Amino acid sequence: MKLLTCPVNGTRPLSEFVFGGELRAMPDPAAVSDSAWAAYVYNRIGAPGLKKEWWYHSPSGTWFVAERNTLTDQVARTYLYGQEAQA
Amino acid sequence: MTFIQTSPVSHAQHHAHPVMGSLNGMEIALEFDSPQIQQAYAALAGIAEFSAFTRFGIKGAGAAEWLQAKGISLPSAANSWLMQDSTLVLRLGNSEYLLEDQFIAGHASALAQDSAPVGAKLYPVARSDAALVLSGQHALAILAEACALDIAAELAQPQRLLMTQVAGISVTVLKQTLNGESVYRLWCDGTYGAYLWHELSTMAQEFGGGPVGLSFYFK
Amino acid sequence: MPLRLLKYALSRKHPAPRFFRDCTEPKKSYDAVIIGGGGHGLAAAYYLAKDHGITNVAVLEKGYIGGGNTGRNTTIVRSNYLTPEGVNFYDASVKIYEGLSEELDINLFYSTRGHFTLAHTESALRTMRWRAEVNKHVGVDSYVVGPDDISRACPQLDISCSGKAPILGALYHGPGSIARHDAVAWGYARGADSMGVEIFQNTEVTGLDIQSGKIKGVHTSRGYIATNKVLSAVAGFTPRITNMAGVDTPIVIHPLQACVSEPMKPWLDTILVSGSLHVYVSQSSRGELVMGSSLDPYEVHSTRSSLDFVEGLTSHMLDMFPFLSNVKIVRQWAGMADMTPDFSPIMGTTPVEGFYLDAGWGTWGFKATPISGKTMAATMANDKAPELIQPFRLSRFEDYDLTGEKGAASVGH
Amino acid sequence: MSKRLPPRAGEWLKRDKPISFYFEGQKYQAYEGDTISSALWAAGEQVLGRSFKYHRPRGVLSLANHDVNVMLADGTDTNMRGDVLPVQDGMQLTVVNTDGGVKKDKKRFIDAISSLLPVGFYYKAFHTPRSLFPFWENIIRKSAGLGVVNFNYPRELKRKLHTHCDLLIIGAGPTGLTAALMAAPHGVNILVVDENAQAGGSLSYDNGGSDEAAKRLAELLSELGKYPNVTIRTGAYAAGYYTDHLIPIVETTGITKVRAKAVIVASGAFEQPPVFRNNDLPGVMLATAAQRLLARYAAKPCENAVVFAANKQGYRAAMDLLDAGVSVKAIVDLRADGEPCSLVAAVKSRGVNIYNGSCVYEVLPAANKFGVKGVVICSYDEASAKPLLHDRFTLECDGVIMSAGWAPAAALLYQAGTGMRYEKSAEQFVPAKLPVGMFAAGKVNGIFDLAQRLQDGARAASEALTYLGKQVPSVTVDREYIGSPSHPYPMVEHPEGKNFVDFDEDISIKDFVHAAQEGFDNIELMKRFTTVGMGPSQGKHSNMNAIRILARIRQLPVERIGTTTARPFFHPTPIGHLAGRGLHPHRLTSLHGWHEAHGAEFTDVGVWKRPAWYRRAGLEKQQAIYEEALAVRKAAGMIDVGTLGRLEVRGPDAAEFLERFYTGTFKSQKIGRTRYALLLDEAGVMVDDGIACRIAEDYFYITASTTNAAAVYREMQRWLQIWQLDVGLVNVTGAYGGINLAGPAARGILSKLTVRPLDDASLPFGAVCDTEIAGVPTRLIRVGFVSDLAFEMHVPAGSAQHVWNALLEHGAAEGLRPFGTDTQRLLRLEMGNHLIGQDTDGLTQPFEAGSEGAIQFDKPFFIGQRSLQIIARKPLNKRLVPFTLSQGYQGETINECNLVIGADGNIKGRITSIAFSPSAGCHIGFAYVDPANTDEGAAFNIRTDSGSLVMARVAATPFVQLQSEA
Repeated sequence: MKLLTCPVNGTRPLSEFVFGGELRAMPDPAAVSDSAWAAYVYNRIGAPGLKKEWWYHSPSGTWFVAERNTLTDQVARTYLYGQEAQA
Repeated sequence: MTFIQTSPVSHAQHHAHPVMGSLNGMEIALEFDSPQIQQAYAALAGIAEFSAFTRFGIKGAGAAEWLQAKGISLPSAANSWLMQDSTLVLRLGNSEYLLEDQFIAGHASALAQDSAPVGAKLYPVARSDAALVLSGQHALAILAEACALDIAAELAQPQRLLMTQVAGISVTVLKQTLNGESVYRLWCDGTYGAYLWHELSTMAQEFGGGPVGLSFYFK
Repeated sequence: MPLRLLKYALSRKHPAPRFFRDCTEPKKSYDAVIIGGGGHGLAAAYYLAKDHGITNVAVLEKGYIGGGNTGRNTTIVRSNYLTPEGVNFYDASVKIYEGLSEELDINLFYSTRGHFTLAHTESALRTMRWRAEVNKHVGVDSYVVGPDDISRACPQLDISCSGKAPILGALYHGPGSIARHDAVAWGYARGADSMGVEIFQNTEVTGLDIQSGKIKGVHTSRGYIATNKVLSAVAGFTPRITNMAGVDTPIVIHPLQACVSEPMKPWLDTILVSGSLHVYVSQSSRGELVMGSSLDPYEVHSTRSSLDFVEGLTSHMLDMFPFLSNVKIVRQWAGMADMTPDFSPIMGTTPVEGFYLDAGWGTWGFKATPISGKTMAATMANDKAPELIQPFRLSRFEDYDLTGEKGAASVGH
Repeated sequence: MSKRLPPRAGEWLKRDKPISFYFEGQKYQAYEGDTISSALWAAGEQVLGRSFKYHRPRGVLSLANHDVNVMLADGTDTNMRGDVLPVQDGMQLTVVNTDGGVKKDKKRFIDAISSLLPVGFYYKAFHTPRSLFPFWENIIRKSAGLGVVNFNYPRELKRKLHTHCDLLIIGAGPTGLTAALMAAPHGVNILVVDENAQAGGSLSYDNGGSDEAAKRLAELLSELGKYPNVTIRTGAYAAGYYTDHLIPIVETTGITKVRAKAVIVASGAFEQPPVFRNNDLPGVMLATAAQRLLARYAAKPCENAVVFAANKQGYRAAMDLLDAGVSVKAIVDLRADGEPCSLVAAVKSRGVNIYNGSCVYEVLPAANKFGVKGVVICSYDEASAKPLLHDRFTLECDGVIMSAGWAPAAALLYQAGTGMRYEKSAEQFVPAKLPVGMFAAGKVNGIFDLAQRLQDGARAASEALTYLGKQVPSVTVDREYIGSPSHPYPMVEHPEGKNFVDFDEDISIKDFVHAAQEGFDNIELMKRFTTVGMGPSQGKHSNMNAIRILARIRQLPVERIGTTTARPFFHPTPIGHLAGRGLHPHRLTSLHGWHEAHGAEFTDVGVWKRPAWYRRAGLEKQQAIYEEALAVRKAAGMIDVGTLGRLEVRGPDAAEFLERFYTGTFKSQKIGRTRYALLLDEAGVMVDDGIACRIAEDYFYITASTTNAAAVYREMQRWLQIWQLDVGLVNVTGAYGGINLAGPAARGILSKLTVRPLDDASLPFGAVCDTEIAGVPTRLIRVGFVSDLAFEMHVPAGSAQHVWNALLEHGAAEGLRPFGTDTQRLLRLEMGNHLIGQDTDGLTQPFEAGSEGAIQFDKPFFIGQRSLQIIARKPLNKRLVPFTLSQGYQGETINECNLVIGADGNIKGRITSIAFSPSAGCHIGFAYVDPANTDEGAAFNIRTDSGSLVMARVAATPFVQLQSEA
């Protein structure tokens, strides 16, 4: 099974994690148009490439961000949300 | 009115008809068999329940400071533990702590009886863990089936603890020397206790081991 | 034994001609270009020629025909969906399938075995009833049966599932079938080729030529091809193509895995699906058990296999069939499933004029092959999607008008 | 006649352990250490199986663990592999897939009519007329498959272990063992696995007329024995490669999932059969098979052999045959220039004729095709790959030993993503670009000379050690060939065919020609059309020849054809091994034991087991549920709600957090009061609901549904990270037990157990307080889900039993009884409360469910708000309403999910909940209906299972009279 590294708990098999989907910035609901909002809700960057994703380490209840290439399934780095700089 | 608490695991133990007794107000399995057999089980592959110990949980950015103010010394690194007096102090991740008195009342009981903690970024964590002990020469083999991690290597570093999955559920694991024997301590959510006990004791029996009562360790 | 076979076999020299030409030199332009030489793309080409007389068509396949999900699925064909839109659509597909071997003159081994969707919980059973009622309304043969009926049809099945997840009932779908997936692609390829369609294998699309919102042509590994109608029918590669077109979609790619056992004497005559245990299984005409499970839990654009998949699947297979302990798994593989938020396909026109989309098939594209080919051909010919696939239009998401298949969220194969 | 030789040095047999077994009803002698195949062969039995398609007799082909034509059954198990399984005393074996036994197989006629069944024939027949296909299919299905599955085969428990090592070496041949020996001194822990019963690989059989190999093996093993950090496991095959160096090792006892830091693949190569007519007859075998028979099992392949060679291996085998006393009639060498190595002189000196530039044109079968009578030899033109019949002659023999080349055992390398290239000088695919941490050495790397393989093992070891961060000198290997190990095209055409390429599937040369003619002329299409490589041996002996043939047909170099992708598994792997223990984790409340002891019927709710209802002597399920419900309406009932999600939200921003997370308002919520909490997703779909109790200014205690609790908590954690509010979240779901006490007598019963006043003034509906019940610290909540007079007690999990018992003790007299989730569904329905997940589905939004009341639009933000604003402007297409059937309705039962049908005959909605309410005295429920038709009293039609329409009317809720009004 694939390995993933939780910034707090270390490297673990994928079975310890829950995939949280792409990390996306929410547009300002007050400012955004209906169709732009619908696009935010439903559309995804489907094409393969390096993406920021939410992952959750279940045993410790830790959410973190993984930068993963969805084509090669290689993880470039992982860090806690908002601590990208320190990573 | 006084009352007796039930252990989260007891349901899975009834069929083995253990001698029950009360510790810290919880009914707990003291003996499953004759001392000789328990001894043999413990040496091969023993599984015991420690759920009756008193625990105190707290988390939040302010937890460390608050505990230290209460005179509790804390593990310096995340996911490690230490023993203060007769109390096991677990640091779960960065800012959550679990204190567990061993056999006799200690810091956990004291804090539990205290008035509810007050302070910034300070959140008490109610606990009702199922606490198990895995012992014997085959303990590692059992963990090798139930857990994907290289337990021996991960816990080679003394005072380290792991939050991982055992038999498919979230478990906190550490290695400890108890009465001169090195054993594995496991904590899981109480509602999974019966399940985990069943699976681990089944595996233990396959190695000629079996359930061991709390009194075996109460020395 | 049929005479034609005898004739064919006894003749000294091998009489059978090529199924389709080996095209390598594309023309400068075509009336239509279809990206993707899987079942869907080839069927679309076939019906473009057959139904609409559009034969100046190129099918571009980056690998070999039928090499994508057409050749990786577990070949189940059924129509007992949850929404009237879904049921109508897939039922139309089943109807074509039933006569397709004759129409394409190739034995697709279209084998109607009956399809059980097992329910292990009350809520699952409720969903089965829901589907049954909708199916009945639309006229599709599908109804809820009890454990006894299941045992009668499949006496080897442990109804208690080793006490782990007792079966309370099932949705039975008589028309549920399996077929030789490769043959579907080959048959459509031959049919399309015979009417003039040119099929280019090992031909990759590298870009789309779009000018002022209109498709003008495609850039390929064999050069530029001018055209003003392009269909993308590439399942797991859809996001790469829609990216070239600048068309946003909700599609996310998850691998879907399957595996096959060694051949044994046929004993499993029905198709079984268990949502709770994430198992679907049937026995092929070679005697192999063909097994699949639920999607991999995260996005990957590759067809790598994983061990945990086959561990989970086999463990649940044993719950259902405890006697299989020493039956062996020979091979496992994976496909890339293009998933949508409402578990329904995306078909029809797009914001780019002349660029048509046949995607979002997730785990069930094979059973829709004939009807998606037919309706997408019509869409291309008329630049308008037929009523049957209107519910699957891309704009439904912007309109918050999703198709309700997700109501029955569970393994849907 | 026995082919067993006197004891030989290094043999695997335990001569002191004779055993006997039965094969097709006849008794045979063998020794421990024999495989089934070797035992039979040694006993003079040549027909060990029948082929899958044509039912041709088959014997020993490779003895390299992929002779799948020898499949046996022992009455319990089936598809047992004769060449792999050790023979055991008393075994009763029969051959699978025969009709009348392996000798008298009635299906052998198929071989005679095989020309009627050319490749792909089944695509061309049986489908017209459509009506007849089921008839043909039935016949085809009967002939499909190999063994018959035993439906009584026991479910075996095979333990699956995880293990970790620095260096995993796959293959304990000279290369792998040398690699291990080189790495051993560097303090890394090393695991060497080999699928054979003993270590050694070719060193254990490939003697070539000298004892050098045996000596070398003894040295290597004794040296390695000195290193405790080296483990060698035999009878253990690497089943596949998975991401991040996860490699399952399969043994009879179970699977070990090895996670390795570095991997050396030294898995060797599969010898490939040259292709000529009748190359499948019993007695025709690969050179290495003959050598294995001789060295490991002390059995002669035959008495009089003809060796058909195109490489050095044939000559080495010839030497071993001669040493064993087998007479070698001739060596037929496909190569015009013959073999360059010195063995030529050696064999000549022992009187063996060598025919260079010649081929075995065909093998002449003995009676019944049970063996070899002789061979027809003739010249062969390598350039055109044509036999030249002008000089053909016949030679009598009873065995043909063939050796023309190899295919790398590279399955794991492919699975790991290795790029392969075609090494012309070796006529073999070899690794070009290896993944990080993977290394290949030996035959799989295209290196065949023993000395060079040892070097290559050392080279791989030094590269692996370097990768592992050790300082070691680099090793170079001279890769040169005295004559290529593989022949580029060892095929001999024959007008009568039967020159087999794939022995699993009975595919011969002409089948490939035909497939190509029909357009299936790339390797993947050809594989699918001809099914080459799809049999149980997965092409181990056939894929390479298939590629060579296709290359020749298309007149392309082999590398342009490429290879098919190798998928797991390396060998067919048992379901029981893969399944292992099959764990089903589940959660139980602390009251579970009591429920069990008191007749609870359990139901799975998410990962929980909950009582659905309690059995009562003489009561049917429905009746029991009614009684439980009536108890709640007339007296009191209680249900274990310990499975409810319990989440604590604490801190200065707690209220702010909840207002963003849920749809309602919480800032204005008073301490000691509860509010309904509805959660949407970003699309506005209803996800979950519960109640929020305000315990303190900065402390909320939230309940979530049993099935969604974990997910809700996860989402709270995620949004908290994004919003960065001053809040702490604690999931206390498992920490607390929960009991809901409901009904008119509830207050009376409870007041016996607490000093806390419970009257409406001191504890009004919707109030929450912390108090003591039966001495247990309790969070007490006045809720109204199943009754407007109900108390929910949340207590430490371990204390729940005590409170439960106390309630029963003090409530029995009042008629208190426990109820389960089925009853709870009826009760909440009577109260007019809909249930997310039952009355809503994966796409339902609040306007459809009639939950607008729970939504506070005039907030700056909440999850799903923006989507709801869009949805609000769109016409509604269905709406959930409470309804009743006419009083005393006696008609056909109406089930949940029966459809609501409009006047136009279209579907307007469906029944989501329905039940007969003994308290209301009529059928009540929820249904989705036409939004234009939702006023109280409005009628709509429900279609029953049988199709008839039943009228229902929109009703007001609650369906039952409230206690407060009673």
